[in-house]
Amino acid sequence: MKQNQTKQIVTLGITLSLYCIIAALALSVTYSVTLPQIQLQQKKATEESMKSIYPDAISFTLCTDNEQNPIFHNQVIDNCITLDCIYEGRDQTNLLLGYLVKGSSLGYGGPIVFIYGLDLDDTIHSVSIIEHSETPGLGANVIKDHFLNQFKGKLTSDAFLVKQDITPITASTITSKALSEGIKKSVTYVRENITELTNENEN
Amino acid sequence: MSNYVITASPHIRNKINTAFLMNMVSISLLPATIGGIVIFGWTNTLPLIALSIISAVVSEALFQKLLKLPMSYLDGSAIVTGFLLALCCPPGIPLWLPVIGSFFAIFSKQVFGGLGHNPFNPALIGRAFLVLSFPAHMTSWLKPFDVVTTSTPLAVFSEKGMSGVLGLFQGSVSTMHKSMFWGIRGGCIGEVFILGLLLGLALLLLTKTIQWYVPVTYMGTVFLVSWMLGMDPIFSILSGGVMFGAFFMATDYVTSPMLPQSKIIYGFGCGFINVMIRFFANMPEGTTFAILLMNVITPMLDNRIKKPVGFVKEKTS
Amino acid sequence: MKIKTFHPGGMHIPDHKDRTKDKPIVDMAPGKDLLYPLSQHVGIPAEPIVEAGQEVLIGQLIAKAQGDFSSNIHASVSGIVKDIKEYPHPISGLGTAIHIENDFQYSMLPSIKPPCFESEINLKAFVSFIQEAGIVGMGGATFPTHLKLNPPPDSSVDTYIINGAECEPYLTCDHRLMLEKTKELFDGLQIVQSYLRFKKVIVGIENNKMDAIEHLQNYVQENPMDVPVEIVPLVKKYPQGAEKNLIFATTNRIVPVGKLPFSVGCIVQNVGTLIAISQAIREGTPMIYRVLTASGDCLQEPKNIRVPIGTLLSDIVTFCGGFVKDPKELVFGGPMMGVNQRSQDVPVLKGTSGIIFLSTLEPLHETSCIRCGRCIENCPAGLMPYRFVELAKKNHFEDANHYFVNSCIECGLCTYNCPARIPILNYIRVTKQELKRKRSR
Amino acid sequence: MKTKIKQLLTKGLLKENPVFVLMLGLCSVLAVSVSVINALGMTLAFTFVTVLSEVTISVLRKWIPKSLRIPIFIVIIASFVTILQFLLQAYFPSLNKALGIFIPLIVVNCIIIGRIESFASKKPVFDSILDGLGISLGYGIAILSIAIVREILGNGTILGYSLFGTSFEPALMFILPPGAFLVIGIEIGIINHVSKKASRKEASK
Repeated sequence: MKQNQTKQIVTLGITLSLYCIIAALALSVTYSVTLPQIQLQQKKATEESMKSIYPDAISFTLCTDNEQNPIFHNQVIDNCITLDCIYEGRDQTNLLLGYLVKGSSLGYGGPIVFIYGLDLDDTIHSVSIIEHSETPGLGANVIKDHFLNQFKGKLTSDAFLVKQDITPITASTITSKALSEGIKKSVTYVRENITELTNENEN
Repeated sequence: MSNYVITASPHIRNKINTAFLMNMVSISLLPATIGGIVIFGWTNTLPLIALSIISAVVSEALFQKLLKLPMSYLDGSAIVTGFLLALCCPPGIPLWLPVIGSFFAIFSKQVFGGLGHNPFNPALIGRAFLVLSFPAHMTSWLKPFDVVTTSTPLAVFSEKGMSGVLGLFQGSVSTMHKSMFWGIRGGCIGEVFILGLLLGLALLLLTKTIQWYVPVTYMGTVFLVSWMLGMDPIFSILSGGVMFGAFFMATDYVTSPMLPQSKIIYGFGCGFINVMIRFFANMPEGTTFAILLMNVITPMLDNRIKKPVGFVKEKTS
Repeated sequence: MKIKTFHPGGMHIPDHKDRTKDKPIVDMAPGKDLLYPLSQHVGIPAEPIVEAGQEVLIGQLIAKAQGDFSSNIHASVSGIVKDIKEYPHPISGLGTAIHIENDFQYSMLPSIKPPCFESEINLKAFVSFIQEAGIVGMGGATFPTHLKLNPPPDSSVDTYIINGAECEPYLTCDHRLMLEKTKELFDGLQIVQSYLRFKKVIVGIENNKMDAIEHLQNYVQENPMDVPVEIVPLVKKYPQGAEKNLIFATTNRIVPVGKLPFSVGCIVQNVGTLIAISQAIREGTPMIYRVLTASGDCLQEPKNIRVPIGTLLSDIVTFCGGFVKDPKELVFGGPMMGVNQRSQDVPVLKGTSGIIFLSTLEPLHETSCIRCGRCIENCPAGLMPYRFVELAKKNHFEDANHYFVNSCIECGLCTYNCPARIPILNYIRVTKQELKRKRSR
Repeated sequence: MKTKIKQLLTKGLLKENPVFVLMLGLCSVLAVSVSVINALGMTLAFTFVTVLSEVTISVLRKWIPKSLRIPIFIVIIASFVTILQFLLQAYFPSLNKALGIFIPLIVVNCIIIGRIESFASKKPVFDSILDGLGISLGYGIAILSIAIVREILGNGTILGYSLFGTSFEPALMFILPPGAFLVIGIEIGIINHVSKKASRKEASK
């Protein structure tokens, strides 16, 4: 009797393992097939938004420090604001057009991942939203041009305060605040710590 | 010999009927309404109120016809719904808003079976619908005696705190209290003229249309809780629609409890949630949702057994 | 002085007592036909002991009580028994009644004389005499009086409450009795007191009868009794005269649910009953007359009348000068708790305190409950009347027990006040009947 | 045979509609029905997973021990969902973004496991394909009918094209969660009303 039971358990275990192994195999095959494509898509998405900021640029390189690690990577500035990385945008003549700052800020429905261009003369070039999960119809209007265009040409020393120099999205103060604060704080942080970077570039 | 009509006792009835009670609420709203009309100008308010009432009555008749219910659209309840909805809208909003709001309010009532069966206060449902659907319109306020938009003291409070509010009133607390009492501030049509609201409450209490429990516990809780949270308690009972809600919305018969003890719990709950929304949520005003939330648990509050006079607890052996 | 009343609930109803409150009681002669239904009281109907064609005299026993919980019926005129068959009954609709044709001689039964008790005080003999005389409560509930005056041995009754509240609108007969028959009233009290030895006597009167309160207070001062008699003015608030409410208002004692007033040491009796006791003991007349108020907005001359029991309503209408308006409703008793009559061919019973002719019909159109809470606010029994409507509509009669449906005293205030015009009391009655039917099965 | 096919394909429309009648998988329906395009994408994803899982399990049904059936069902469904997610990420990134968290949630969508448990694990392959298609059709129609109402009323557009011009102000509530509940409630009410009327008519015949 007991032996029988043990046998049954072993049989069941083997069956389940078999199913799992087959499933795992199928998954790994799909994964390996699709992985390059997925990476390509993600890169394309970032690149597209970078391109939309600096249409003249042809190369975007990740800024790294001396040990070849990306600088400011996952740098937490505030509880809800994180810097992701910084790219340099250069045109055909290898001329530095500006920096592209990628970061995220916690909005109403989750992190808003943004990227913006920082011109060499300390003005915001333009802002683009890569990812967000704001309320459709309200906070989701954060991707609309009439809101984002307000940041164009702003000096890093400007206030970036909602209802003062930034007109918020209607009935979505949190989203508007999140983005403007995210830009302000990240740009301030970058300005304070970028000296080495600019030096490096001048060299 | 002649045959007389046979009915069961009692053979006389009180003259007060549903229509009387509903009309009493409408009449009690008049002082605050007149205040609002004077403060915001009649062009910004009167057409809005009229359209809201007409649309409520028409929608009620429409639904009753459609659902083959007894036609009672003139019993005053639809008028009250439309009236209340108009009074908790900002002045000067596009006129199609109250029409849609009233329609939706009546819809929310009829879909549950009409007057007496609706779990939520129809006027508040109408307002909630408008606030959720057209937030831009429902949060743009008119300056008193002017056509310039402004923000309500509460919105200023949630943005900049008390100092910002005082800035609106030349930095003096007493000026603030005074002008808020007389309604010289941004806000909904019906909620700004505090004296009118108090007159309305007095009328409702004197005619025994409502009992004191809900308004008193509601206002008392708002006063106490905001005081404990370090907010100027007088500011917090004068601002926003708390008084309007406590006097006219939370006391709605159908959606509030019937027993005195339950009424007290209900009033406390409304006040508490209201202050919590004001303080901790991303919303300057919380009256609408505080009352709607308490509406949800009204059946639960009423689900108790009142002990009769001379009740003796049976010994459990 | 703070005027006493009961809690919770109750409310003042426009009382319309001005029509008759200053009109002295007048005697009225009966018409040709008189009807004596066998069931005029709470309890088992009496059994007829006369036959058709037999001659009867005033005061003659014509139907005998069946056991203790029943009451004798006497002829109130002299004449011939025409027949004994089903006649319209004011309360139950149809019931066996003895039909006597008046011979207009009004000859008394010669044997009627004051009772002669033995010298020692014998409660048993007194109570059985009251039973013989067929006396029942005159307030309307018609509880046999001999049962009330015979408290169970284990109860300690110390307070006697005389009910002069008369809270029903229109009715003024008790009011007039207190003013005009003060002597008989206190004589009756004296008689009862001599047998039952109360520690305290309270007369509860609503303060819309100030003249009666003052009159009785003066009388008590002038004719002191061997027991303290207190005349208590009560707030005019319906149903002040309901037994349990009156006990609470005057003594602050609460009768437990399902118990009789004995359990808190009280006996409550109507003023009319005391006067009837006095008449029975002093003159020997059994219960053959009663005082009632004929009123309402239809009668030419509203009156307080003393009529022989069994008189038909049509005779009373003629006596009051007919109608000024066509009556739509004819109410037997007060308008709050009384019973509608289909026609005027019904007789006055022992418990008929009034006949009201109303020209307006109350709306019967029921709308949906708006949960205003007025029924709860005004319920003198502290119940939640709207719940009974909800439960009855769903046929959940059993659940009504959890809400103490049997505590309802059927005062009718919930229905009176309901703004949605829901006949709440009807639903409660149906529930009670359903529960009774289920229990008996 | 033909009637059987027809019956299997159409039962999901009304009689056994997973959303309106069985009230299964409401979570994803409420969340995804903000726009018609999302609803379409979700329907396709759902169809993909349902049909493939039903077929696989129908094929394997003789080799699935009774006591292990639920874990095995879940493993199979989860595999298909993950495969689907990889494919979407690789080839339809925008749809992947729109459907977001709701793709992984298909795993625990009770419609699929319900159909597998009650149908595919007992019936032959061909029937299972038809059942999967029929149920997906019902799901799709339900979610689309909700999405159309919500997108028109809440955004003034249909498939992204503006319907009423710029002067129209959409009622945002319909895009928010309360609007989803409202629309689904009203649609269920209408369907119940209509089907009750129909059955009454049938009974009176």
